[in-house]
Amino acid sequence: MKKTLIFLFIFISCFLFSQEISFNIKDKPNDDGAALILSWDTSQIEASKIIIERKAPDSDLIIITSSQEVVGTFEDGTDIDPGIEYNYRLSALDENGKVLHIVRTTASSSSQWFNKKKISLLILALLISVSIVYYIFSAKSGKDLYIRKIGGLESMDESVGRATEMGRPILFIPGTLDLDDMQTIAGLTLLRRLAQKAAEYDAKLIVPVCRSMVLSTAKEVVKEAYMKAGRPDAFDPDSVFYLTDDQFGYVAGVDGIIVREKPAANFFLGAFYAESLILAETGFSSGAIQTAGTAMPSQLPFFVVACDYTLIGEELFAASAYLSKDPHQLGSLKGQDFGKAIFIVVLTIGIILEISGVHFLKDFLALH
Amino acid sequence: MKRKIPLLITFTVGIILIISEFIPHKPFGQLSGELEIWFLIISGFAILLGQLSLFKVNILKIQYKQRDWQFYVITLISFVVMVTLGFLWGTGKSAGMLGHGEIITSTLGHKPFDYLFHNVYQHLQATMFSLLAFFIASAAYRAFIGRTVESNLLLTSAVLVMLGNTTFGSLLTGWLPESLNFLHLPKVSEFIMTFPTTAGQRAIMIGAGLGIIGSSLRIILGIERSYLGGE
Amino acid sequence: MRKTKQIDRRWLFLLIFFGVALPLIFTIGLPLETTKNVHMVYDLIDGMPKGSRALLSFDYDPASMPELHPMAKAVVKHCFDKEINIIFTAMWPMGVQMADDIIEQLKDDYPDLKYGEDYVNLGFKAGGMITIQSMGKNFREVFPKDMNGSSIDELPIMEGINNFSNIGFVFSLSAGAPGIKEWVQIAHDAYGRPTSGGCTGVSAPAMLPYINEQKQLTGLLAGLKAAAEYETLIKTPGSATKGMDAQSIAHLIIIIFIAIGNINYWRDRKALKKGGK
Amino acid sequence: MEQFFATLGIWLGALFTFAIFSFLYKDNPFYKTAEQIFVGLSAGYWFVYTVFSILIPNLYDPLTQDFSANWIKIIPAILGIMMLMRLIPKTEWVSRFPISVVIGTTSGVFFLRYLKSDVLNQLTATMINPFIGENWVVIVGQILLIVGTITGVIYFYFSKKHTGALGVSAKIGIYFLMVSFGAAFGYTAMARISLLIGRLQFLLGDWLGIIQP
Repeated sequence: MKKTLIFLFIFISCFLFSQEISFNIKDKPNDDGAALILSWDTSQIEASKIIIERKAPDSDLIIITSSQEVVGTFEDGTDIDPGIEYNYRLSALDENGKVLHIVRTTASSSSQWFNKKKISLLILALLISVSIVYYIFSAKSGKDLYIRKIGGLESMDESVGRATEMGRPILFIPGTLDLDDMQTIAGLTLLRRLAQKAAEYDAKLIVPVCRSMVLSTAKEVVKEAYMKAGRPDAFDPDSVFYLTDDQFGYVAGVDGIIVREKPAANFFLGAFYAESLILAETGFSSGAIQTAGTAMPSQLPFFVVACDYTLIGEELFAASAYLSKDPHQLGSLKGQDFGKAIFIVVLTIGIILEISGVHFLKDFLALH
Repeated sequence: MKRKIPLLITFTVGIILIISEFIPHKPFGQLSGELEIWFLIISGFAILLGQLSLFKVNILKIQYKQRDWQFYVITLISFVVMVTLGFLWGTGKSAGMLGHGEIITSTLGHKPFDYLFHNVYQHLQATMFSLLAFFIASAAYRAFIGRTVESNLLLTSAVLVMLGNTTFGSLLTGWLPESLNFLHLPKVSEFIMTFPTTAGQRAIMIGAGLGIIGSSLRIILGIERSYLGGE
Repeated sequence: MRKTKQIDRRWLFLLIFFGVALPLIFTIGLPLETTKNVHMVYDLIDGMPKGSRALLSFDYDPASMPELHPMAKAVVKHCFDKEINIIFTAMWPMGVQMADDIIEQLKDDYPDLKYGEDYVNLGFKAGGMITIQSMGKNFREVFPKDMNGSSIDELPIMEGINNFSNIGFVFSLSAGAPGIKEWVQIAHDAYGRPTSGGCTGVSAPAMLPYINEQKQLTGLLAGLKAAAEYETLIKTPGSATKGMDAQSIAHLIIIIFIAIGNINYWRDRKALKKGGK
Repeated sequence: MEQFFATLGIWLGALFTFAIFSFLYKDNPFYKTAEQIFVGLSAGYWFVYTVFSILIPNLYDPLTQDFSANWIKIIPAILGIMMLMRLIPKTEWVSRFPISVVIGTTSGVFFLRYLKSDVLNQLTATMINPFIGENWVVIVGQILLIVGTITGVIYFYFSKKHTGALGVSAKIGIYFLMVSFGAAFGYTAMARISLLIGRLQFLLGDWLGIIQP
């Protein structure tokens, strides 16, 4: 009896006061249906705290959040499944913790198939992809593509020649990150070229690596290069070896190799962190010709200062196209250049619009 | 089969990941996270390959009594010691095969693995890293010579920023009147860092970004396949 | 390239060694002025209301301790002074100990602070970017327990934290990836929380583009100098302030050597021009 | 006893610090020893770390604790084992499957990540009205920022000869790159010296006790 009365009281008070408190629940847009957005406004009454509870079918009422904000929003993203109806209850309490009002509402979330916020990203992705693919195909069909000189790469022949002449090895470092970084893969592509040259000239190649997966891949790459050069017998599987996964442990090891083996040429091509300068300075003191290349903006200054040749940023990725003159790669490079052209054009338009006080382009692009 | 299927896998995985960025609906939204955990697991298995290579190369050096072969014995011993201690008593809160080793832990103050980590490994790491303080000085001395316009720019901005970063920079130009405040060395250094440096960094980021995008696309489309090795 | 005759670099090494060591022993106390990016961080924390909750992520390891530890200490101290509650996390495995060490150092200055109410250490989670992303969706699933294994439901400080929305600001002390960049991309870009951070000097130039109009980053503490400036701002000079003396001397040595190198080069060139004819 | 080992630890630390520093003078047996210990110890450390912090929490725990929810983790486990088949020359090619999954993931993730953070975000960040600023210094700076970004991007233009207007722009671009390299170098000097300060604080403080740590 008592319970019924209390229930009735709550029910009536809800009915009476529901106008004074607004409590709205919306589905969170552009998601997988795992969240609802709750918003409330209790400015009409003098509540000092609100508590929001939720009840899913076949389970108990649980507290979702509490807040001291009079007007607020909350994203409920805990155990929400799309398509299920949830009952929410907002209780407004006074400073003594006494319930002033209760509001109930129901809501369900839904999941979307397209994230509308990412439309600018999609457009850009399509534009760049299509232009790259287009240029690749047009290059394949025999269109002649120009590529400007990339300074750092002239050194490759020079280095291999020097190493052969001096009877000293060539050291190659494919960066210190794993295969889940594009720079490592770009470095390995260049390793293939270098290994082929080394095989042709009969120069010794040393490739210490600091990741096991890079070890496997680098071995394959070098082996293939020796085969391609027609000298599979000259391939020494232990010329590609693992030191340690540790950044500085690896550097200590490589430094040791540099001072003891005195390579004629060092190549540092891939992703580098702080070790860049330790390697380059030790390499310099041992008198090697040094070529470096990375897309890590923070390490480029050190390579530029301490090495003889440096591939800056994108040049690392363009290098294999430059060396191979392979139409596919040249085409892709042309497509990337198209991307740069788009960048400059859109940027110029955007700046002009910003100066004239129109912000729509920037807002559209910033939405993602 | 040995080459086509891997290329097909790369293509499928790459495309699905790109598309999933735009589809919040399950299971697409969670894919990239799950695949990155896969990467960790695969590389976790692969680490064994590295360890075996380390072993093999060092044992060969010792076997053939190469120059300094004694030192490679040290490599192997330190490796074996570290791994054994790690697996016997674990590290931090993870227990090893013999549990937590309370007695030995209370004697050493740490688990044996952690003891070596804190007292040897960490110091080696920090000292190796600190060699940079010397190398940055020697590289600056050797390379910052004003031969060309480029090297003059390199040199000037480096020296200005270095001065601005120290107390001498503020002392040197602290006497400047308010109207010439923009020539105050810390201000100059901040200006160089905020504007031209940001511009340079941004240009590199954009170029490298496009380079990475192009390479990714080439790999997904199977044009770039050198990572697979042998024909 | 013709090489100018140079001084053996080992002399330079020796000078640098003593140039750094001596000021550490005999403090000079050179004056210091504060910069804008440091002020922005200070203002962000200073403007936070009492009792708000901050997420401090320790994304570094002992290798970067000399640079990041002093600023971590200064920032945590500032938060404690302002009665901001701190949720410590780590995206680097060793970050947990780093956070612990800072708490340990400050414990005696703040005897009233209670674990679980005023601060909590949630420990390390692997996965970087993905983990941060999941925290934005469901914080409690990523960190169901704190470092000591107690459920976060029992910790008052964690009440109502289901994602980033009840977090006042995010501050990452970062020595690389995952670090500030990832936090900016998720906590700020995706969830709109004010995000700030401290990083090593070397990664600073790459972070600066994020301090922009959209305030992807609200200020930045870069390297030891920023830490020393922060110590000045919160009026508690510490180890960073001391280190700055050593910094200034070492920088001076480098600059002098650059000058010597250039003078040698010009003299040689002149001699060459004269003698070469 | 604990005290003894704590002191021993500090002495070990100091010893290895000097061993590494000695490399600055020249290669010597102390450095060689420290180097080899470093390589061996760290390789061992990462091995143990991988097992305890990657394989156990990401693979072993999910599979043993709740198999039905995590059965999908069997796939990476199989791929991991395929990776190990490299050890037998005959089955070496099998490792291409896991590698292709890894590379596919990398490509897919990187394609979008860099499009967002390095292209789109930098585009919007540069899209500013340069003439709004607190004073003329900022306005000049913002103009430099825009000019530097655009010319810098032009420097990376590969498919046209750098002559004429393009050549001039590319030249200006490389100037900006050089200024930025110099500044970043100068800026980093501080960070690197901090590391040495850290080491000396250990030697002078923890080890010798001359200064307060």
